Amino acid sequence: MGNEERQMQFADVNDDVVRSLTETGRSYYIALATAIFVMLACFFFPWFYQLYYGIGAAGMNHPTVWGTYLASFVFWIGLSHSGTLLSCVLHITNSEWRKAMYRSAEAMTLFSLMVAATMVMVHVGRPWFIHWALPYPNQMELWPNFRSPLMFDVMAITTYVTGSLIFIYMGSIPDFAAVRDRTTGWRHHLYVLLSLGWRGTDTEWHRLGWAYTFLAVLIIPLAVSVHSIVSWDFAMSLVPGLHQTIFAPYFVVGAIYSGTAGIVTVMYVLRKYMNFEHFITKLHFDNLGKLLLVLSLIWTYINILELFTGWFSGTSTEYEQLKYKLFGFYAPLYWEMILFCAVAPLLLISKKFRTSFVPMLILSIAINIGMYTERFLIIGATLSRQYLPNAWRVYVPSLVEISILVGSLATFITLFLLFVKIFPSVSIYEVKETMETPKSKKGDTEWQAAH
Amino acid sequence: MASSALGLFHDPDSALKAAGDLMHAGFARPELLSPIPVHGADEVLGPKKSVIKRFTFFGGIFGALAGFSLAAGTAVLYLHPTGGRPIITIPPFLIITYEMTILFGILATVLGFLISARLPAIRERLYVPEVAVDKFAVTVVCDTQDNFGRAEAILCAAGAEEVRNLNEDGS
Amino acid sequence: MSVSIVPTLKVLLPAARIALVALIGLIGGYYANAMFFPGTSPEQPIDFSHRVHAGENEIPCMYCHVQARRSISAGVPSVNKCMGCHTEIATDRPQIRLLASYWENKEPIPWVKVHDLPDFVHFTHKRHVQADIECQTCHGPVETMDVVSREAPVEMGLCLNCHKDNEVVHGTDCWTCHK
Amino acid sequence: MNIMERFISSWQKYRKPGYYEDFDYAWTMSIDLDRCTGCSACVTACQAENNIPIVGEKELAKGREMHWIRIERYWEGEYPNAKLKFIPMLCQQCDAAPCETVCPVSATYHNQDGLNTQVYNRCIGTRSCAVYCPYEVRYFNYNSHHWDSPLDQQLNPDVSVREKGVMEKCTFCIQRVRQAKDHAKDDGRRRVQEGDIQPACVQTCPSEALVFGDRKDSNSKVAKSLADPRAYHVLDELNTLPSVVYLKKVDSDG
Amino acid sequence: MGAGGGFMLAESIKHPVEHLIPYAVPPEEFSSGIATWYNSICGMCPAGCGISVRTREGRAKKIEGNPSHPVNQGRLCALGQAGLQVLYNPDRLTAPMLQSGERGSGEFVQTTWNEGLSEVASRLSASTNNDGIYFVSEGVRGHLANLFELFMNELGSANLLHYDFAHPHSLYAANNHLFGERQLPYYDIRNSRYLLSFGADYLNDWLSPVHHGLGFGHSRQGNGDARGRFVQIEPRMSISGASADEWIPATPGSEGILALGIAQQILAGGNYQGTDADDWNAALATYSAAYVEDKTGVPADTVARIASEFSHAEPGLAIGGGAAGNHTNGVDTLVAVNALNYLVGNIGKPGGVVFNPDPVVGSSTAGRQANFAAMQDLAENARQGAIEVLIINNTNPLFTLPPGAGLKEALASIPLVVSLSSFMDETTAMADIILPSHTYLESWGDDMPQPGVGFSVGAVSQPVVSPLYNTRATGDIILGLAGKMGLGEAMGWDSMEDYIKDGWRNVYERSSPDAGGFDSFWREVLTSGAWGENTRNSNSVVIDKQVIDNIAVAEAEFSGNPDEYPFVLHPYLSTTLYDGRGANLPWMQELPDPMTSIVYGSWVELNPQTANEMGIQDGDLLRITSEHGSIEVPAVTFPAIMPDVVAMPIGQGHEEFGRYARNRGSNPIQILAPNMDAVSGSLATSATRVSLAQTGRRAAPVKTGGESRQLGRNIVQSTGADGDSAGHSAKLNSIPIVVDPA
Repeated sequence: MGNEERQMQFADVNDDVVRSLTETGRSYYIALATAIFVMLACFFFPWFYQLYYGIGAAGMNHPTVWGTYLASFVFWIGLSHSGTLLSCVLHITNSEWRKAMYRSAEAMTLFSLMVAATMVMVHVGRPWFIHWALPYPNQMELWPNFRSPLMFDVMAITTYVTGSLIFIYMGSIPDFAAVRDRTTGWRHHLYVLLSLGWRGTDTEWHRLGWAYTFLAVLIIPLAVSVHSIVSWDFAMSLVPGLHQTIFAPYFVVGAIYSGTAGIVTVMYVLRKYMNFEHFITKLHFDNLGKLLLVLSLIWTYINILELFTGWFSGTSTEYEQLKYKLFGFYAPLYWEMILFCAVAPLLLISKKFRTSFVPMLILSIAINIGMYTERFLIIGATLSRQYLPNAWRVYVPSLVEISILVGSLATFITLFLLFVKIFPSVSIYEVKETMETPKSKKGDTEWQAAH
Repeated sequence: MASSALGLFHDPDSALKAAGDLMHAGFARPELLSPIPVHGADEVLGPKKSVIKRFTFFGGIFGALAGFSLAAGTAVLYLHPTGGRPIITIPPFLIITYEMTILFGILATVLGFLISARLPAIRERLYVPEVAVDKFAVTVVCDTQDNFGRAEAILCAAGAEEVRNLNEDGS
Repeated sequence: MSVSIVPTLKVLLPAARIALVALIGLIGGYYANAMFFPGTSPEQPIDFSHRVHAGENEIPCMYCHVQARRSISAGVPSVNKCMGCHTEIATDRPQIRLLASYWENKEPIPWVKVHDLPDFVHFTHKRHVQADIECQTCHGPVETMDVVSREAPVEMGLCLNCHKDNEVVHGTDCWTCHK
Repeated sequence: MNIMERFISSWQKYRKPGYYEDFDYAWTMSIDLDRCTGCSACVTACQAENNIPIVGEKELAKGREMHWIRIERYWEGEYPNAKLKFIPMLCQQCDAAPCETVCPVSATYHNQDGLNTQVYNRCIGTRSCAVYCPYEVRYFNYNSHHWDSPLDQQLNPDVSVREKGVMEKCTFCIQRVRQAKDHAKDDGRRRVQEGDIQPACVQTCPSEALVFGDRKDSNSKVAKSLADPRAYHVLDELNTLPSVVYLKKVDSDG
Repeated sequence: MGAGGGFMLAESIKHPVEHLIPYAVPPEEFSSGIATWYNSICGMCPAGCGISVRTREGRAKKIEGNPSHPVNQGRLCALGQAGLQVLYNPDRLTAPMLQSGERGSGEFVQTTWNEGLSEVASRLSASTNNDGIYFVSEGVRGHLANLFELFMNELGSANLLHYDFAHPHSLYAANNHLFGERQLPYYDIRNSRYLLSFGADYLNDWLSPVHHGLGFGHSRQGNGDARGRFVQIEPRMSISGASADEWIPATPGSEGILALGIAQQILAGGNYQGTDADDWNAALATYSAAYVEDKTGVPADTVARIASEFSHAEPGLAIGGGAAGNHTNGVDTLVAVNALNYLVGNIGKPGGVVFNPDPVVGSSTAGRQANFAAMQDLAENARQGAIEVLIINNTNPLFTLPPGAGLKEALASIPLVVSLSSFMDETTAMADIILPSHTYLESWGDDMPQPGVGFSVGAVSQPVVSPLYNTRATGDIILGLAGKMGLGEAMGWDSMEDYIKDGWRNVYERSSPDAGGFDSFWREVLTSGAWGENTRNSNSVVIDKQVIDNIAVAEAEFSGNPDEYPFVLHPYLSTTLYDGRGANLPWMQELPDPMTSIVYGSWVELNPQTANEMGIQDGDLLRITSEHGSIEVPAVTFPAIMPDVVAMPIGQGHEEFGRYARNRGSNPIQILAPNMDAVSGSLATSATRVSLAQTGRRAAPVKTGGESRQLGRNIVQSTGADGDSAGHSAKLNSIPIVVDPA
């Protein structure tokens, strides 16, 4: 913990965090400006063009009607996992090392979910009618079709966003209170509202503890269900290569995998640019590294299973699908994915690697590139090889799609940059918990024997 | 109006001790303000029953009912036979039910938390900013001046660094 | 040191007020528009009065809208239909002169559509007339109007309710009305 | 009737799969591959009847054809024993249609004609149905198509012109079905008879390979061809229960 | 502020104002919202199918076959359906025009009909020698043909030509030669049990494809267990070849030899007991199976097998045409094919060759059909300066004639070229005066389908919509010219309608006149769209000796020596564009070619082996060179074509002809050698040798189809001839297993 140089005091934690909120360097503003600009130029501009022209602006074609938009959707949903999920698991198993990082991890969940939601808007053909997918009484007396996996998605993701938002907020209330006392002007007013008048009485702590635990318990199965449902969007179809029972676990593992990698990236950035060296330490990277290793192994295992079942089925459809994946048009992407997500993570076996920051950063980014490729392949490589050979056609993303992909990343970064200036991106009180609490000066505690 | 004594402590243990002594001295239940959850507060100040789990539970139940009736009800309101499936198709509707259960579970939990923790604070309450940093405070309501004296004595005995006499509005 | 959220709320009050006013304005304006330009009773090239024809003179609808009974569209009477009567009747009135001028140059009259359904709707007058649905059910009391205006909101809800009340066979099947 | 009654009645009526048997009609098309010459007359007939857009070379190069019925061709063997086999592929109007279940807004569902409806103005364009359809017969409007004037004067007023972002597919010429029912009503008949309805493709097929009718009517042509030993469904193993039945090509050389 | 916002929002989502515009005076039988059907005749190809057109609110919406027309019996091909896009084509000529700039510069100024007609009339009457007036029309029949005859007679010119690229001259010649028939017989595919087709793509473009399609379907599955067998003999598999039970590649130009070989086998098998058997034996002695195998590359035993199958089929029918007829020995070939019919004795029998009666109305135009020789003469005369006025009606020789004919240059020396076309095609672009004619959907006309269906058939076409533009019906233009030139007394009808009605009075006379009088008869004809009297004449023929003795098939000659030009070019009429007249119809451009699934643009087909040896991939841009020029076309490997043959569709490669056709693909006719059939003088389109060369560039044609193999997925299932195999597969739920993962 934070005992590299001199013994950290409670006050230091407040100081550091509040500083991270109030004192803003030029570099931050430059970063924010760039992010916003890229977001506008690469996300909203192409999107509006697409709204005007139609989905034809993207590269999709007749058999391959889904493309990078859906891939990005799955990717962002995936990234959202293991933010909140991890945080919950670790909270319940109350592992100390979570406490310094979970806040930003949860933020990652929240924002990647938001980006995922926008990807849906980008994906559908007539986003101006998207509200028809919500159950509300209307003069047409029509309701959404709750048999549809897409509707599962709508429900699950709404719940998930709500849940994550509430979870991260509940966890921050005491910190808001701490920040409230130190700030002035609009910030003060903001935090007064956010902290709801938190005082830190024993009752409040007690209630918060309970509520927080319940939320954690509720959110774990939710997170698992969300990505299972996302996988069903594909697995419920008849498409060879998608119609597989392994898909739900495959997606969930993949999601946690890419999410954890994402956390590593975020951790590195926070540590480097928000000066959280005291809080985010080698220990965190070590643990996350171990987690990544395990996940990568499970992921690889499922991949192999998929190939094997495909090969063993022997039906033309599965067989061609398999051949196409391994040696077809998209084969380079496939092998790139294998390299990034199955081979490279084996480096994590060495503790030295796990505890050295830059290599971890590179690996984590590589893993997420690999995982995006996986999502792209799941759509591109399967839809272009379905039942009727006469309808086979390969799909190549268009510039608009690529630009929107970049833009969505910028959107995510923008949101995150705004977040670190509003939310205490490290949990003040939980960090304090991890530090040793002050001892009584007299040191006599016989009074407890009295009771 | 009732004033309160507030003692600032350096460490949770002495704060707890003070709280315990105050209760023994027959004061009303003191409040313990701390930057971190203090373990063992229950033993000293008496156990608290949390109502939140009931909120969560009934919220979940309600969500489940709402979820299923939403799916099944709307399916019946406007008949759209799809894929040869029954109109009321149990497996997919169970998924909707599941999600709604969790959604309402969460919402109810939040509600329960706010109610049971008496948040958000509408009226002013006793508070000192130090407790958000590194001090542990024990407050106790003491209506008369000599009560305050007794409280102050107990608090100091327990090792309070500082004892203040505050009104409810924090002045 | 204050923990109550009330003061802050007080601070935010003006902002909230502005937002509220803006919102009300937005909604109000939205509906005000319909008040000023309803578009339900558009300007017609000739101010033809259904009140005079269908109301006072009690000319049956089908006399002019001949096809309502046998076609999808009720059909607007051709100019020579009008001239059928107005070669004798009220030839001196200005509007009738206007009509006559159309007739002389053999021009059609560009009537403006009042009850206009979207293109994806298949509505057939034939079936509804033959089912003895009063014209007024959808068109409102036309025989009382000098200028025809759209009374009933011709929306999906209207069709559906009527279909349900009369228990039309497959009346709620999308492909009964949508093409 | 009140909600509860409707709830119970519709639950009972649609409880078990296979309730399509109780529907009014079960429109069926039988395609005799031994007659089909691949002349593609059906394709153009469909394009003319259903306002299928002129996509243009650039879009076609991107692989965005819109023909609701297409002639698939499959080569067998090598020169000099090469054989070419044609098969017209159109929406199979499946009874257990995968595309129906996935639509989040019920824009596609199964109606009382046993048809797989596609309600264009309800579609929001998630394109999931196209993914779920194993026959690849759902076509998406990647942009709003336009007809160089005066080509637009040919558009069929009984079929709506689809805008960008909408999925479309073969409807078994629902406008003709609708009209036939209309005439039947005029003649005071309750049901449409065999031969009243011919979708554009069936109507024009020169070699009479395509036959259309109601398989509930046991002595209709399609009912007979369903009983034909040559009858089969494409991708039968997927158990989508198509309403289009193919009659096997007769390979006289084994 | 907010109010304003809301106001604008509401304003912006308003429904646009729409108008209801009634007629001033509604036409009879018009009522909005109710479809009206008009019966007429399809003008897209010479087959002359009957159509009925669906109209709503005065616009043509859909063309369907006319059920009461004996040729197509309610069915229609893709091209016929696309007739609507001829009517509503955005590139139509909308008014008479005069050349303003250089000829061929494409600069025209609009003019009035009066001016245009009087200009042409004056030039016509000013012509010094009457034979200097040439009239080249598309192949027309019925009264329009008569009107042309009449008109040219009045002008005193004999130079009336009906020019159609696809007109089967050699088939006419062959029938004339063997049977002494001046018109085509009716080939009764419907009732034949064994169809032997020598290069005739009867399901796609040969004579009357829709009628053949009907026959095909019926013969296949129509009559119980007896399933007709179809054998196709051609160097490149056509649609008919694909539908046939057996496809036999034979060396290009050797089809006739094969036919005689089969005939010889029939005789040798003693399956012919005619009195003139000996003559035949003598004539066919040389065509032994071995000889035939050597010449055609068809195994001797195959020849023998086909011979016996054919002669034992009850009845068998042999047809020939297409590529087989388009060789230098075309007529010989088709005579040989006819001989087969004679030998199996199906002449005049159902399922065989039935001779047609003379057309009911209008004389046979057989004598007027312009073959390649005639067009060459025309060009020659033009160069001589012997042509003063050239009137061209709706035909496009500049596109369908090989440059060898030299017509383009020749036009330069014709003082006045008048075009009556509805479109700015290559030929019309060279005209001085354009008098645009109605499309067939706007004009009156009638037709006697050639070939008939064995009995007298007449059909009438009527306008289904009021004319879109300031154009006139061809007949009215001619009548107008006649009027201007004061030929009134001879051609005094004031419209084509009257003229046709006049003519049909004769038909009325010969068909038992009923009480209603002519008008009711006329109304009946108009409503039914066709008229016929079912009197098949089952006449048989006797072929006199020296015809039999002279039966022989010469070796086909090709331009270009095999070493320099290793491949025989096999141009075929495109399935979608016919001879190029479909190229300006977007529907036809977008209709995937059934064999290759290619849309828009043209391609060259070659055998996969050949492609392998030459290292050619699909989509490589090839340069095809003949002695007479070269074109660049993308390559497409085609499994069913002979290794030394390359095939290419005709129809693309227009320089004019509207936005959809212009500058798209290339035209194989441009590199054809001006070879002719010795007897009939028709162009031997398949008699050109070419060489292929890689350009190193790629231009993959746009295809709608992907992988073209089934990969063992049992999508197109087939069963044995007995039909018992596999049982009711619809109940099988079988999972296809990989047979060849290749």
